[in-house]
Amino acid sequence: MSQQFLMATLILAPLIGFLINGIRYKKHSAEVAGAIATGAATISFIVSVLFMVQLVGSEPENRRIAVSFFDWINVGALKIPAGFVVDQISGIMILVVTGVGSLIHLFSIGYMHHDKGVAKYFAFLNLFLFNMLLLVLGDSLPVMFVGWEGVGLCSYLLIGFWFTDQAKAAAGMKAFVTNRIGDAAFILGMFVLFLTFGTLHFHELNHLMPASPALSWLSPLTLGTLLLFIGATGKSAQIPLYVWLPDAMAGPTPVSALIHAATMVTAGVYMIVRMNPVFLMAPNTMEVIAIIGGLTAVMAASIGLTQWDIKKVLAYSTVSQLGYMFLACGVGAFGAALFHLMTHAFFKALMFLGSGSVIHSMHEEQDIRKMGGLKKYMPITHITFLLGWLAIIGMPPFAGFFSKDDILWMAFHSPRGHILLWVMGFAGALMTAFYMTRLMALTFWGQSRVDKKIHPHESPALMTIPLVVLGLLSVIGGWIGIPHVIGSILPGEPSNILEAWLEPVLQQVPGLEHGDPSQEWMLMGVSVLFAALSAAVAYNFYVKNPERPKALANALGGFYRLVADKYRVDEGYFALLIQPLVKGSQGLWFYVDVNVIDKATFVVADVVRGGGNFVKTLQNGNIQRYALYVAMGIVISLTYILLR
Amino acid sequence: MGNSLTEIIINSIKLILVFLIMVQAVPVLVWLERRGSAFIQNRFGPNRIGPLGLMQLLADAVKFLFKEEFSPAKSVKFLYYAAPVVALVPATLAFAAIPLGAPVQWDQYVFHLQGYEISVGIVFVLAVSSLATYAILLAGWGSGNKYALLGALRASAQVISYELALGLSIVGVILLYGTFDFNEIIQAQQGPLILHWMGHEITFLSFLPNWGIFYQPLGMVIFFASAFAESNRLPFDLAEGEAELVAGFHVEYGGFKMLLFFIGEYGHMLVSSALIATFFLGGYTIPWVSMAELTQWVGTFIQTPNWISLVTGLITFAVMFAKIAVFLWIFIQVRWTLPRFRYDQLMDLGWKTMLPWALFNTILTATVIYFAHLG
Amino acid sequence: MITDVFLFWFLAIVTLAAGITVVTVTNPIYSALALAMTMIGVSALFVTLGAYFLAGVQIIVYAGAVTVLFVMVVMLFDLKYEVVAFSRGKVSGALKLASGATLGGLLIGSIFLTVNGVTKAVSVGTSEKAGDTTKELSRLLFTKYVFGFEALGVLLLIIAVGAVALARSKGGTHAEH
Amino acid sequence: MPNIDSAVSSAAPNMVLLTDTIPVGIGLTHYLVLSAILFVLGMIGVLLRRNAIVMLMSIELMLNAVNLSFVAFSHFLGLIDGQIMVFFVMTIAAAEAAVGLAILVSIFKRYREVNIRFFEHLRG
Repeated sequence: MSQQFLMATLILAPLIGFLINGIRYKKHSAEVAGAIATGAATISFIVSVLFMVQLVGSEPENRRIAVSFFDWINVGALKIPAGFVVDQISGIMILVVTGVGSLIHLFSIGYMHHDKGVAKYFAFLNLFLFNMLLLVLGDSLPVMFVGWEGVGLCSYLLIGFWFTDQAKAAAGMKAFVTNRIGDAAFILGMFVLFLTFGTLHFHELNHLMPASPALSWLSPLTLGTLLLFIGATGKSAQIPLYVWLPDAMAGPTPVSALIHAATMVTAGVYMIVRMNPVFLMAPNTMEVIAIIGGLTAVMAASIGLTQWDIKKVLAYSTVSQLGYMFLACGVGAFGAALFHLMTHAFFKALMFLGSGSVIHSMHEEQDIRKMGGLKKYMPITHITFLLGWLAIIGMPPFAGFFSKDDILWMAFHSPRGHILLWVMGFAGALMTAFYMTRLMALTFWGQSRVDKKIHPHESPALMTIPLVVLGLLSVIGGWIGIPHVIGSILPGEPSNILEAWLEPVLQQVPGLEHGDPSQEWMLMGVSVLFAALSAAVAYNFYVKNPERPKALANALGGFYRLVADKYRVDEGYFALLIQPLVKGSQGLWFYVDVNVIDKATFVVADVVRGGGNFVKTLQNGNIQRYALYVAMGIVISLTYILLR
Repeated sequence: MGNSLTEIIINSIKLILVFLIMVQAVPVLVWLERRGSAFIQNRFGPNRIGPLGLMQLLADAVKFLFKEEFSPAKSVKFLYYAAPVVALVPATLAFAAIPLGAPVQWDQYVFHLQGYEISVGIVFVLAVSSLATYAILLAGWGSGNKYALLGALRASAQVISYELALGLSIVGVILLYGTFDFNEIIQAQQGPLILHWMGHEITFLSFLPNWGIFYQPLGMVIFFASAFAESNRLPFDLAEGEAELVAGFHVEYGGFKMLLFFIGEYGHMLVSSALIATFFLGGYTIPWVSMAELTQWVGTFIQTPNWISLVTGLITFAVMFAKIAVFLWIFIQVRWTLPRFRYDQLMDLGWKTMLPWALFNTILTATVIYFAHLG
Repeated sequence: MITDVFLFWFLAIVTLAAGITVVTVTNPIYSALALAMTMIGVSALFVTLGAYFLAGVQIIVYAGAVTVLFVMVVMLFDLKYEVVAFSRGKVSGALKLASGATLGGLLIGSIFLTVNGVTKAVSVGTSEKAGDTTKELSRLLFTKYVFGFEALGVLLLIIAVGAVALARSKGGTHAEH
Repeated sequence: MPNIDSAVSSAAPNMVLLTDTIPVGIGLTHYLVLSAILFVLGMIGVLLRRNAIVMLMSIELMLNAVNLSFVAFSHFLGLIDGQIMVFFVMTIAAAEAAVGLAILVSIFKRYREVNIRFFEHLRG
């Protein structure tokens, strides 16, 4: 099979699924639609596995399969082929996207079983998968941007999937608009880069980089990368554009798992990793990225401490985990960022699906205060959720541990890093451990606060199978990236497979020397220890004596309420940006539009209508009159011909 | 028309003769019909006047001629009187175009035993007989009577519908013989039946005459059936459903005008039978006897070639009429054995059964001919 | 020789008379019958031009089918003599007549201006054996003009369906329930 | 176009026949003028008659005139193509009559009249 064919299958399979389901979305039942959609996703997954096998089979330096179908844009200097590339980075990404995607499709069959527009739902899911693959595989910024916009659209459609509910529709709108802001910046970034380097092709860009970093803030490189990063903040929910993600939980839970935890929101991170040489050459941008990422990690985690909606908690934890990834990118630990992206995709998808299963069994109840003691009702969900929990709070040897500690170590150790960054990450880790434990405790442990009318039950196999698979992944997923210090003492000395794998495509931060193991051991020990401690504290708080949190909240008083209100960021945005806009537009409407533009159009309309009225008299419905016109026309033309 | 005066005269005489043949056939047919129906129904029928009641026809003619001449008060006179004449025309014209015997060679002249030879005879006959509708419509409208009008509309609709099946069923024959000319068709049907397939000759059937019916059985059936409908005979005589429409379009007609309608109807029967004989039964040819043999056999009695060919022509003429008579009798027999259709049944039969089968026959014939000539 | 000249003039006069009747008679029945007469006259003219097959088809199609349809429709509608058979309006009527007359004059004038050139250019007649023209006709129809032929077939199908859909019977033996 | 050539070539020996069937007296002109007059008649009918059925008949008249001129040309130019055109025209005419009458029938069901004036109500 030719690479072209494989690539076409990989990309088009979801699109075809989308078309089939989309065209007949009124007819298909949940089973049929789900079977079609899941089949399409699975086909893509199989193909991506084939690609990975090929890559593994070939030598490290030419692990790169580039396929170009046709010239998409060809204007002057701008030549954009519709080209797609599978290399070490996008290879991992397509595995994650299609693999987790397939599992979530499978889960959705059970979850969306009773919904009216289930086929429409699956059609959107497939469309999202298609766009995501475009984004991941695109070998140039514009191609990636197509997917970038596409996933934005799908997330809008899926957040507002139950659009009859005003709030949910509004949430979708919010997500879309916020993304648009980022996208505008993204486009500008593309312009800058094109002006500077005359190409938007990743491969060429990465090789066009100057030898020495551009230190000035105004250098086109810095500007372009900054703009791209703003785009990333939009898509990946970083400060200041993170506000849409918590609301995005209005969508169906599998959607939150797929789009708003595993794949789409990581697009920004992926973009930065994919362009790591470019970003490396813009230290200022890196700095900004690192700081923003750190801040986001801390802030989101702190908000997560106070939320009562199970999905909101997960959403904020997602934001903060993304913050980790950006932090990693910022300190030049691109490998760590990608690593964490992958592991996070596993355990966060797992936890979202778990929460979905919980919500499903609780009949759409999302408030963790009304849960508790679900352990005995839904054992499988509980076990898998437990695994995810262990992974996210970074307990060895679970997946989260390796990736997170890799990030923290790099934040501390990398020349681009700083002790403060490490502190942020550390604080974030502590809070993560706390609120995750809190979530576990309130949801599964302790005595049941479940409403008497509701009888929780374990979800069907269709939903638990993905949970189990993801649980397994979030245990072993991290073992491909075991750091040397640990690997050296483990039996068989497992090396860092991921590092070796990514080595050819990732550039080292200049001046990164080998850190000494003792330091690394120490940091690792500290973070794990304190995470465990805060987890224990949380357990104590919410299981042993549940009145303490309230006491603490009262003690904190205003600060607590501030955090609980998510720092009132939305309100601030509303007051500072949206209100002035609305007012200004209203002014324009009342004074400019009504008085000037409408008048003008009315005048034009009157002129046209007058003319029409005049011409109308000719068309009076009298057929014989028409015939007369024809005859006279013939007569006249004939006379002309004869007398000419 | 002709080049020399004699020819012109002879041809004009031929025309008159053909017309007379048709007109004179009618009383015979009437008599035949009445006697035949009587025997079928186990009666005697007209047997008073003359031997076997043969003179009955004269009496009928006289009665028809001397009946009172009247026209309904509400009728449109012109149309009312025009209709019977128009009814007579198509049958006559069509009948005149059909060859009734082998051409006669008299000195340097060649006389075909038909009113006038037309190279596109089939088209001509179809065209002329399609005019028969007007007679019905004129009669129905002209007599200013709602029964008559209804009958006329039904009859004309029926005729139009069945013309399709009729024409299509002939298409097979036209494909087979590749001509519109009756004489050529008849010539092609001489000799024993030898089928051609991919260039091979299949001779095990050659004890049969080389007639069209063996090539076009389905076509013949359809043609025969729709011929009944064309000439408004039972089981297709809805136009004159006595039960619901008294007598259909000629309810207001009597006397001689009625007779003209009769002549038209029987003329149609004649034409249909002659066409069937021509298309499917080898026309005026004698089975198992070729023209050459016939002339030779005649030559054993007579010497002068003119007379030989004349006698041959007359013999073939007799043969042709024998064939026609068979079908005429079938017409009569059917009329007195089968009941009448209901109108929707009639239309369904015409459009949903006969038309598709005729189409199928056409396509089948085309393919078979294609393969037959492959070799 | 003489017979043909006579034939032409006779047919021409009959056809024209019938045509005029079609346009002028106030009773639609009569105009329909006159139309049939015109058709027959035209087909006879075809015969004088050696287009035997077309003549036959002309009668079958026009006189046998189309005009019969007209007559039947008129009878079904049972239209009596009309009060306003012609469109009123002095000016428009005059204009219409005038335009018609001028058009006729122009046509005839152009014919007289141009026809000689035509005949002088190619003055060969078709072969007179009608069978030949018929065979020739069919050959052309299925080789050079086959596309148009097929297109017409499709058109006829559409027309049939459309006509049935337009005037489908409401009630009666063939009503759809 | 082998057909045309064969037609012309086969026509050449038939000159005699041509001359004695269509004498010098009657030429193309006669037929064309006849068809022109018929055409104008039909046109006047379409323009002046109120009865839609009669208008349709007049259209048929015009078409016949055209057919006549076609056949005349094909005869005098020795080209069969004209007759093909007549074929097509006939088909179109039949179709047109069928549809026109169908429309008339539905109109008549509505207004119990076929006066062309009633078609002006069919706006929109």
